Amino acid sequence: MNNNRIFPIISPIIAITSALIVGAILILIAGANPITAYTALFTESLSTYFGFGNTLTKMAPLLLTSTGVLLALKAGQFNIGGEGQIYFGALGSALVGLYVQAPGFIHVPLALLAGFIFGAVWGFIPGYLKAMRGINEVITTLLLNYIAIDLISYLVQNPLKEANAPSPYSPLIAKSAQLPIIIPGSLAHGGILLALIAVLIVYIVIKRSTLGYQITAVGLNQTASNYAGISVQPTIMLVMAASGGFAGLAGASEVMGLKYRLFEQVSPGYGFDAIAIAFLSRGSVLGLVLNSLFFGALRSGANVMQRSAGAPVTVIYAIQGLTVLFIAIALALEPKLRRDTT
Amino acid sequence: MAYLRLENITKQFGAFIANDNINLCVESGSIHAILGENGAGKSTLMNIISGLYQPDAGKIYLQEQLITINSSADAIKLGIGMIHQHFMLVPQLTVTENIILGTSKNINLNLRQKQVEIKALSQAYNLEIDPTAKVENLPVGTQQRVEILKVLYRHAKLLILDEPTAVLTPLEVKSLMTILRQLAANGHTIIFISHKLEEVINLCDTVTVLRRGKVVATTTTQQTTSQQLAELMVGRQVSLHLNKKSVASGEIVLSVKDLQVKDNRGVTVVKNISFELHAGEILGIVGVDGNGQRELAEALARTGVKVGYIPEDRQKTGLILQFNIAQNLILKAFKNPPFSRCGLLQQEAIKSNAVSAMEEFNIWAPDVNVKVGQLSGGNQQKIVLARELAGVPKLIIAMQPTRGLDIGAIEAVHQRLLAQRERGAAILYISTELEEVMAMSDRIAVMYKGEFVDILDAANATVEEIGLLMGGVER
Amino acid sequence: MNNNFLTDYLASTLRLSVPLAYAAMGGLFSERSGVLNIGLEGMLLTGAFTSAAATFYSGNVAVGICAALIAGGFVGLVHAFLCVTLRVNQLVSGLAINLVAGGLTSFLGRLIFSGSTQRLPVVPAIKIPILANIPVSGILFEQDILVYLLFLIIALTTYFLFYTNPGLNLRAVGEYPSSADTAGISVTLVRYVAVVTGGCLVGCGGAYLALVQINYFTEGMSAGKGFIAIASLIFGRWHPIGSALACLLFGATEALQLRIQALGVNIPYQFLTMLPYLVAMIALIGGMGKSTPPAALGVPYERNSAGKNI
Amino acid sequence: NNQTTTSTSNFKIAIALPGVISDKAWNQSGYEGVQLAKQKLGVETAHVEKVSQPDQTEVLSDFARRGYNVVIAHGGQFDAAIQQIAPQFPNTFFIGVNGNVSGANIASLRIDHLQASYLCGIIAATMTKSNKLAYIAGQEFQATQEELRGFELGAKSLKKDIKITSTFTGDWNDVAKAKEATLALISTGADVIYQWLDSASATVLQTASDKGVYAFGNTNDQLEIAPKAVLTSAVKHLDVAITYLAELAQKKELKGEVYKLGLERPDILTLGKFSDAVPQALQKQVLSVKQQIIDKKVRF
Ligand SMILES: Nc1ncnc2c1ncn2[C@@H]1O[C@H](COP(=O)(O)OP(=O)(O)OP(=O)(O)O)[C@@H](O)[C@H]1O
Ligand SMILES: Nc1ncnc2c1ncn2[C@@H]1O[C@H](COP(=O)(O)OP(=O)(O)OP(=O)(O)O)[C@@H](O)[C@H]1O
Ligand SMILES: [Mg+2]
Ligand SMILES: [Mg+2]
Repeated sequence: MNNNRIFPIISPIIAITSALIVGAILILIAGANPITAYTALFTESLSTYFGFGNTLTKMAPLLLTSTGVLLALKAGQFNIGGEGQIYFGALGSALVGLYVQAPGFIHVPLALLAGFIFGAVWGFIPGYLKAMRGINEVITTLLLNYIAIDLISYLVQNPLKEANAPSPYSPLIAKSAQLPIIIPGSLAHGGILLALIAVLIVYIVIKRSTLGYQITAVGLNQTASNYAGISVQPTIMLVMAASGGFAGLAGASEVMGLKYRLFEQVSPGYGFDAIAIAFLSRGSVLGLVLNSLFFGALRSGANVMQRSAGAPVTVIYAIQGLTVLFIAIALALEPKLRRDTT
Repeated sequence: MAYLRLENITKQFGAFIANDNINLCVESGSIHAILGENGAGKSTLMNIISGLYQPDAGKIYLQEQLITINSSADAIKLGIGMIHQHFMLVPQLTVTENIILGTSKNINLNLRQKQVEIKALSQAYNLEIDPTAKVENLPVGTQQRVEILKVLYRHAKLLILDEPTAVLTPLEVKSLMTILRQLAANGHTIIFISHKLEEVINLCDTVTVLRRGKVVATTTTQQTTSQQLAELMVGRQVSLHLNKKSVASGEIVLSVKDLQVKDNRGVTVVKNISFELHAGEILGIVGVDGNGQRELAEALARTGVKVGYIPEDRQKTGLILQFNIAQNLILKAFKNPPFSRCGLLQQEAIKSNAVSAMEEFNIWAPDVNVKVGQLSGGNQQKIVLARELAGVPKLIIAMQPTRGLDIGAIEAVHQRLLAQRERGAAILYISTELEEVMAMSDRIAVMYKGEFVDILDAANATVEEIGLLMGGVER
Repeated sequence: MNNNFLTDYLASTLRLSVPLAYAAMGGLFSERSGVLNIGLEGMLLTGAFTSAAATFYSGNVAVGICAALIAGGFVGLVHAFLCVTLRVNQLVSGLAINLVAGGLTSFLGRLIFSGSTQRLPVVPAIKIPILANIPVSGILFEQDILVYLLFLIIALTTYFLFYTNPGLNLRAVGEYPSSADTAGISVTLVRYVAVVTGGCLVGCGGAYLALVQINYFTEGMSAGKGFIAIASLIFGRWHPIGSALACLLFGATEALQLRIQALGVNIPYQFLTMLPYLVAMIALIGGMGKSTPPAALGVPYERNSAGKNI
Repeated sequence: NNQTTTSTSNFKIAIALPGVISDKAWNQSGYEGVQLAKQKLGVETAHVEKVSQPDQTEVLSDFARRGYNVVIAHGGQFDAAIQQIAPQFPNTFFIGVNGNVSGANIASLRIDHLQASYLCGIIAATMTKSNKLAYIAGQEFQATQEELRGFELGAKSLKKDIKITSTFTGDWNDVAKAKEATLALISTGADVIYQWLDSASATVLQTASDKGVYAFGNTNDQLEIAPKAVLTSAVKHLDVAITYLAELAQKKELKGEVYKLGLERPDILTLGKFSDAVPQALQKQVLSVKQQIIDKKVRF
C-alpha cells in the first residue's frame, strides 16, 4: 500500500537523476563543470527569487497550451497545432492592445478574449474538418502551424510593424492592456494566474460538469455517444476550438505580460512541449501543473546553465530530451514495478 | 484415447482465480462441450490451450505427450486451432488475406492461387464464401465462416470453438453442426462452447460444466438433460420456458409507411417497409443476418420518440467500456435533473441511481465504480437494459438482446422485456434466434433483402415456414 | 532557356522531395506496424550528422551512407524498445527522440566539425544512358545512387506491403495485433523490425540531405522536414505511392514558390513560403480528405487483453 | 573554453545570441567578439546562445542583475527587449548590435551594411551578362533590407535598367531550402548573387560555383570557399567592432548613441580579397568609390 504512494514520486526522481548523469558526462566532455551547472540549474530556477520568477514566466504559456492539448485529448483529438494557435492568440490580443482604447479593467479582459477567440478560430478549423469531413486533425493542425507562423511574420513585418524597428515587431500595446507583474522586479506576470485559473476551470469542466462528461464520452466511444443522443460532431468542434483558445491565451499572455508587443517568434516550440506535458500528465490536471512547472524550470534553467556555468546549449537540449524520455520510461514502468513489489 | 488432457490447470488474474485446478479429458474424435455462466472461465481455459495465455500451474497432454504451449504459433504447430469468441479477423483485410495470415514462410503472397485454394476449401466444407471480399463488409455470420476456414486451412486436428453459434442464424447453425460432425468423423477433435443447451445436447458427445473457475461436472450428453445442465451451470433452478401473459394490445405507438434506408455506401438496404406497432405488443423481426435488420433498427431508434434502444453490439454502440457502471447508466440522461444541476454533475444522484439500478436489474459487480469493460457480457447487457428502460419508453427496440449471454442472463433479459410489455410498451424484438423470437413475440415479421416478406401471427407460425421465408422462398 | 527552366524546376522538385520521401517511407513502415513515429525529425538529423561525420573521417561517401543507415536504425531500435517493450507513450517517445537528437547532433557536430568548413566528397551522379538524354524529364535519370535507391524503395515497399507474406503480417499487426498474434505472428518482432527498418530509411534521407544536397552538416539542418514527412504520410493515406506523391507535392510547391520569388513577383515572401502548406491544406479540403490510420496506431499491444475490449 | 573566467579588471561583459555560436556567420561573429574582448581587454565574459524572442528580457535582465557592466544583444530583434529592460538597470550598459536604439545606458552598434553592398553592386553590375542580379537572405528585416538597397543602388549607379530580385527563405536553419532558392535564382537567369545567410552561406557559394555564376562572400572573407564564384566579400569584423565598444565602455567613454561603423574603419568593414575574375580596372574603380564613400562624397 505504501509503495503506491511512493512510486509516483520516486520514479520521476530516478528518471531525472539518470538524465542528469548522462548530461553530466556530456558537460564534462564539453569542458564545463557539471556540478556548477546543476547547482545553477536547481538553485536558480527553483529557489531564487528571480529565478523562480523566470520559471513561472516560462510555465505560463506551457500550462495554458498543454491545458488545451489535454482538453482535446479528452475528446480523442490530437491537437498538434498549439504552436500556430499561440501565434494567432498573440495576434488577437495584440490587435486589441494596439487599436482599442479602454480602461484597464475592460481592456485586459477584452484583449484576452480576443486572444482566446483568435486561437479558437485556429483550433476550430481543424475541428470542423475532422468532425464534418473526417480529415485527420494531426495533419491539419500541423499544416496550420506553418501558415500561422508565416502569416504573423508577414503582419509584423508589414502592416503592424513599428516604424524604424530594426527587426519585425509591432509597436507597444496600450498600457491598459498589459498584464501586471505579480512578483515585483521579476518578469513573472499575470499570465501565470490566468493559466492557473484556466487549469482550474478545465478541471471543473472535465471532472464535474455535464459538458466534461459529454466530452469524455465522445473521446472514449463516438459510436456509443452518438447512439445515446450526444451530438458528437459539435462536441469535437467545440473542444478543438476551446483547445485552440487556451493556446491562444498563451500567446495573448506572452504579448500582454512579457513582451508588450506582437513579435515574430511568439513561440519557440511551446506547442510541442505542451504535447509532451499533456501526455506525461496522463490526463491528470495536477500533473499538468507540475509538469509545466518542471518544463518551465528546465527551460529557464537552460539559460541559467549557459550563463553561469558555460554549459553549451546543445548539451542542455540533449538533457531536456533525455529527461522527457526517462520520465516517460519511468511512468511506463511504474505499474510493473508496483506489481512486482506487491 | 484421450486426445487432450489437462491436469490441474490454474490461472490467476491478479488475485482472481479464473481457472482453479481444472482437470479435463477430451477423447480423440469426439465433440466435447464446455458449459458455464458468463465469466466462469471457459474462454480463459481455451486461451491457455491455444497458447495465448500461460497457465500458472498444471500440465497439458496432447495425445498423452506432455507439452508446453508458449504461443499461438506453438499451438498452431501442434495442430490446435481456435475460433475466438471475439473474432480475430482483421476487418481491413480480405477473406483470403485473413485466412492465410501467418501460414506461409514464402515471401510471395500468391494471392490468386490462394484465392483458388480457399474457394475450393470453402466448397469442400460447404462454407460458401467470396475469397476477395473485405472482411469488414461481411455480415457476422459470414465472418464466422471465415474463422472456421481459417482453422481448417491450418490443418488443425483439435478445433476449439468459443461460442461459435452466438451470431449464426438457425440455418447457419445447422450447417455448422453438419460440418462439425463431418470433421469429427474425419478424426478431428472438437471443443465446443455454447450457451445454447439444445445445441450441446444435439451435437456433443461429452460435456464439462464450469462454475466460478472450477469443474463442477463432466458427463455424456446422453446421460443428461438441458434442465440438469442449466442447474449445474447456475447452481440454482432455472426456468427454461417463458410464461408470457396475454396483454390486450393498446393504441398504435409506431406506424411505419414505406420506409427506405440507405447505408453509408448509398445502397438501399431497407425497402418499402410498412407496419404498425401497438402498445403492449412485441413484434419480432427475424431474418438472416445482414438483410437490413440493423439499418431498420437504427433508423427507428433515431425517430426521436421516447425510444429505448438495445443495440446489437453492446460493447461498441451500447456502452462506453472505459466508463464505470454509474457513468454508463446516465449516458442518455446526464443532462437532465437530478443528474445535472447548473451544468454540474450531481455525484450523489448518479451514484444512488446506479445503486438502485444494480439492485433492480441484478447487476453483479463489487460496486458502482467498476469499469464496465471488466464485467461479463450478461452484466453489461443488464446495464444497457437498465439504462434504456429507465426512461419508461413507449417503444423499445431490442436488437440481439441475448447474444452471448448465459441462460441465467437470458432469462433475466426476457423477463425484463416481458415486464415492459405488460406495462404497455411496444417492443420490436430483432433477433436471428428463431425460437427465441417465436417465444417472445406476438407477431413475427420475416425480413429478406431489406423487405418484410411477410408478417405472421406468432401463435400459428411454424419454424419450417419461417425458415423458408427467411431463405427468400415466397409462399 | 525555357527547357532549362523546366528541367531545373523538375530537378529542384525532386531534390526537395527526396529527403521527405525517405522520411515518409520510414514513417510508413513504423506506422503500418502500429507504432506512431513523430520522431522522424530526429532520425533525419541523426542520419545527416552520422553520414557527414563518417564521410568526414573516412573520406568515403559509401561509408557515410552506411553509417546513416545504421544510426537511423539504431534510433529506430531505441524507439521500438521504448514503444514496444516498455510501452512508453509513443508520441512522447518520438518527441523525446527529436529533442535528444537535436541536442546530441549539435553537440557532437561542434566537437567534430569545429573550425574548418567540412569538405566532404560528393556523391557522384549516375547517368542512365539514353534515358538521360530525353529533354526535360531526362533529369530524372541523371541522379545519384540515393535517388535511384528511393525509387526502388518506393516500388519495393508497395510490393512488399501488398504482395508478400511479411507485408501482410505487417499490415495485420498494425490493424489488429491480437489477430496477428493468434495467427502465430510475433507482434513484438514485426514491430521491432518495422520500426528499425523505418529508422534506416529515415537515416538515408538524412544522408541525402547532408551528403548530396548540402555536402556538409549544420545544426538543425532537418528544419522541420520530419514533420512535413508525417503530414505527407497521412496525406498519402499510409500508402507508399500516395505518400511519395504527397512528398512530391510538397517538394513541387516549395520549388515553385522559390521560383516565384526568384522571378521577382511582388508578393510578400511569407505568403510564398506558406504556399506548400496552403496547397496541402486546400488539397485536403478539396476532397482528398479522409484517411484512416492503421487501427492499432499508437496502441501498445498487451497479450493479456487479447481479444478483449480494445 | 567558454567558461567564465575571473580577471583582475573586474569588468564583465556578456552577450546574448539569437542563434548558435557555430554558424560561421552572424552569431559566431558575436561570440568571437566577446572572446576577442576577453583576450584584448582582459574582461570577464559570458554568453547565452539560441535566445528565443520570449527569453530575451529574461536573459538581458539576468545578466544585468549579475552585475555585468556591458550586456550585448546580438541582433536588431533585441531592441524592444533592451528598451524594456535597460531603465531598470542604470549601472549596466546595453549594446544592441544591428540595433536602432539609444538612451542613457543604451547604445547601438550598426555596421553600415549599405556601404559594402553598394560596392558589391558596382562589381555585380559590371560582371553580369544577363543583367539580372539576385539577393538572398534568411529573413527580411531592416539590416537585410539595407543591404539589399545598397546592392541595388550600387548596381543601378552603373546600369539603370538592371534587374535585381530578392529571395527570403524564411528559415535560417533550412540549408537545403537556401540551396534550392539559389538554384531557382540562377535558373531565372540571375548570374551574380549577393547572399546574407549563416549556416547556408557556404552552400550558396558552392552552388554558384557549380553553376558557373558569380557570388559575393559576406561577413567573413569567403573567397576560399568557392574561389571560382566569389568575386569578393563584404567583410564585417563584428568581433573588432564589439571589442571597440567594449573598450569604450571600459574606459567609461561609451555614449548612449547609435554607433554606425563603416568603411572608414577598415578593421571593421571592408572588402575582402578580389578574385582573379574581377578585372584590375574594375578593382581600381571600386576602390576609388570606396574612398569616396569614406570621404563622404557618396552618400545614401
Ligand atoms: N485479461 C484478463 N484480466 C483479468 N481478469 C480476466 C481476464 N480475462 C478474464 N478474466 C477473469 O476471468 C474470468 C473468466 O473469464 P472468461 O473469459 O474465461 O469467462 P467465460 O467463461 O469465457 O465467460 P463468457 O461466457 O462470458 O465468455 C472473468 O470473470 C474475469 O474476472
Ligand atoms: N480486461 C479485463 N480485466 C478483467 N476482467 C475482464 C477483462 N476483460 C474481460 N474480463 C472478464 O472476462 C469475462 C468474460 O469476458 P467476455 O468479454 O468474454 O464476456 P462475455 O460475456 O463473453 O461477453 P460477450 O457478450 O462479448 O460474449 C467477464 O466476466 C469479464 O469480467
Ligand atoms: Mg468466453
Ligand atoms: Mg460470451
